Amino acid sequence: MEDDKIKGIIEAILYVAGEPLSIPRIAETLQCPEREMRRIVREMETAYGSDGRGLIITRLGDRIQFGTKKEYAPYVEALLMPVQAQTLSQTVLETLSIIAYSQPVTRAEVEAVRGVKCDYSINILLQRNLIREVGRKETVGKPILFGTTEEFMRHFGIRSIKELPPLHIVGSEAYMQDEMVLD
Amino acid sequence: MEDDKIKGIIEAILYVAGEPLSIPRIAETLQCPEREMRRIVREMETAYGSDGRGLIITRLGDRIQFGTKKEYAPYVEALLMPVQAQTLSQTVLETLSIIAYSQPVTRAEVEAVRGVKCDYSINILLQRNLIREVGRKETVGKPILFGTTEEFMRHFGIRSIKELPPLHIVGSEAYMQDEMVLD
Amino acid sequence: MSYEIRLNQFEGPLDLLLHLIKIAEIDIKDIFVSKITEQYIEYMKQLPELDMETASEFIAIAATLIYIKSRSLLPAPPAMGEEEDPRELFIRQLTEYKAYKDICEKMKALEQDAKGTFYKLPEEYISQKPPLDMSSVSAADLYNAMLQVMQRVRDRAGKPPAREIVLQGFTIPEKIARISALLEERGRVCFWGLFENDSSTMEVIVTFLALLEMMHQRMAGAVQEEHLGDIYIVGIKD
Repeated sequence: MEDDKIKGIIEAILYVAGEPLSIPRIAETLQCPEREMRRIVREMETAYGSDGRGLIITRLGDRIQFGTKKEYAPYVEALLMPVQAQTLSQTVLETLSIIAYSQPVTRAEVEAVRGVKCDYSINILLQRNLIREVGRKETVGKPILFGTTEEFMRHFGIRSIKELPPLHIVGSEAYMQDEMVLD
Repeated sequence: MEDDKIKGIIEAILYVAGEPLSIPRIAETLQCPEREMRRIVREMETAYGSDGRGLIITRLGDRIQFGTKKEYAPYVEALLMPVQAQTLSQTVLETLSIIAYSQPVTRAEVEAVRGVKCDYSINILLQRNLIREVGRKETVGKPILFGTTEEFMRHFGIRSIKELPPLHIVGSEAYMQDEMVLD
Repeated sequence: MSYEIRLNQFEGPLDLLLHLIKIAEIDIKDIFVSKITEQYIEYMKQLPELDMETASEFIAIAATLIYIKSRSLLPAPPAMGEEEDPRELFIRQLTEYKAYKDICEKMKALEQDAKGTFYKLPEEYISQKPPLDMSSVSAADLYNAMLQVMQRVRDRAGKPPAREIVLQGFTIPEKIARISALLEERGRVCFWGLFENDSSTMEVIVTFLALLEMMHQRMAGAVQEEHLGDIYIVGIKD
């Protein structure tokens, strides 16, 4: 299949799907080698970035989705009055940042850092699908481990957890080395 | 505003809306003369028709909407099956069940529950006279509220909406508790 | 010292400590050679204003501070082997918390920036288009369809929500504003009255969530004057 046809198909699919689609799955469906598909997606990302286009390809890890260009937000709002994603309160954001940087992490560990109970903010984060249970810790009581979701990446406009601003904790090098952070 | 910016904005707006938008209204929002806007839309129609694109601008009288190129339909289906592609009667029945059990309800609310756009099935249900507009919701944009018709009751052999089988929801799902659905 | 600053403005005891350290213009590591502990204890006079749980969190840290302070007054105990000095431990906890607070500011900027991108719902994609035949469809089919929808709603929980945009809808902030206005106007409102104008289940739920949020943020409280009596929602003035 020629590149142009593949690009056209991807455009159609992303529009209809509305949700993030995995690059390997698209490659498989179009019977195109994954490497090729990644090259084509990169080319499309550049093309959408150009003038005269209003859509961008948002990348969430291995998945792609259409989103609108930020600079056109005022017009989208004026014409369609969409309800925007609510920003998070300080309390909830503090809890989320600890989870994001030290995932997988238990509630007790988050509470130890903040010095306060975090049930409320963890519930809000679960409800808003910004965090999820990623397993159980092999320790007394097998507490739930939390990690961030794809929605988290979308909420903060990052393509991977690695794009979070680096966390500097002076005097405690042991914590938060890059390799501890999950993709 | 330069043409390129207007084209970008139209692309963003058509994407988010996913439904037909009137050219005069777009022109008004972007403070662009309607004549100019029509010329720009014509240019876009040609551009979308070219290779490498999967979307087309469809025109319904004075309104425009995105659609996907017909020749790519098999790929769209292959990728979205079985998640999104449903038969017409499934789709319509789902939409109707939501309206029946949670009337009066807006289209956006139905879409929020189904997780997909519902213009098409709502139009069919209106045509079939199984649902009707029952008012406007007192909220931003005053969206139309839908409810079922007498034809609906005749069709399902019931004398009142209360004769529909009650929904029993086990667990914490907030949606549609039976005693809350109908008054 | 003045009490213009209220305890409930803080995210917790560590937040209060960071605030005291900031106004004293000292380094976190110098916290125990400063007046911070005493200032912190002063703030404990406000404890009765807090709920039990929050108060206990402030007390727990007060106890730690006093313990560390008192330890420094005693002759140095014999080396305890591997055990870490509680003072070092505490300073590290505070440093770590501060790092997260700082990062929150950056995350807020990311969040703000990302708000400009909009998404859409999936299209209703109908694969085959045979003529629609509803003649054999019964109320039971309708009921089953609804069950399927709800099953999918449940399945979706845990997956990224398909729904980013509600073109017209109601939001918790909107409902909070409406309830606040009601409370402002009438002082108190019957619990059931809050839902009077809600037109759908979902709206009822959003209203209820808004109320919970207000109670959590202590913008509103609930009173029940007699057993099994009506519940009233009252506004809380700060």
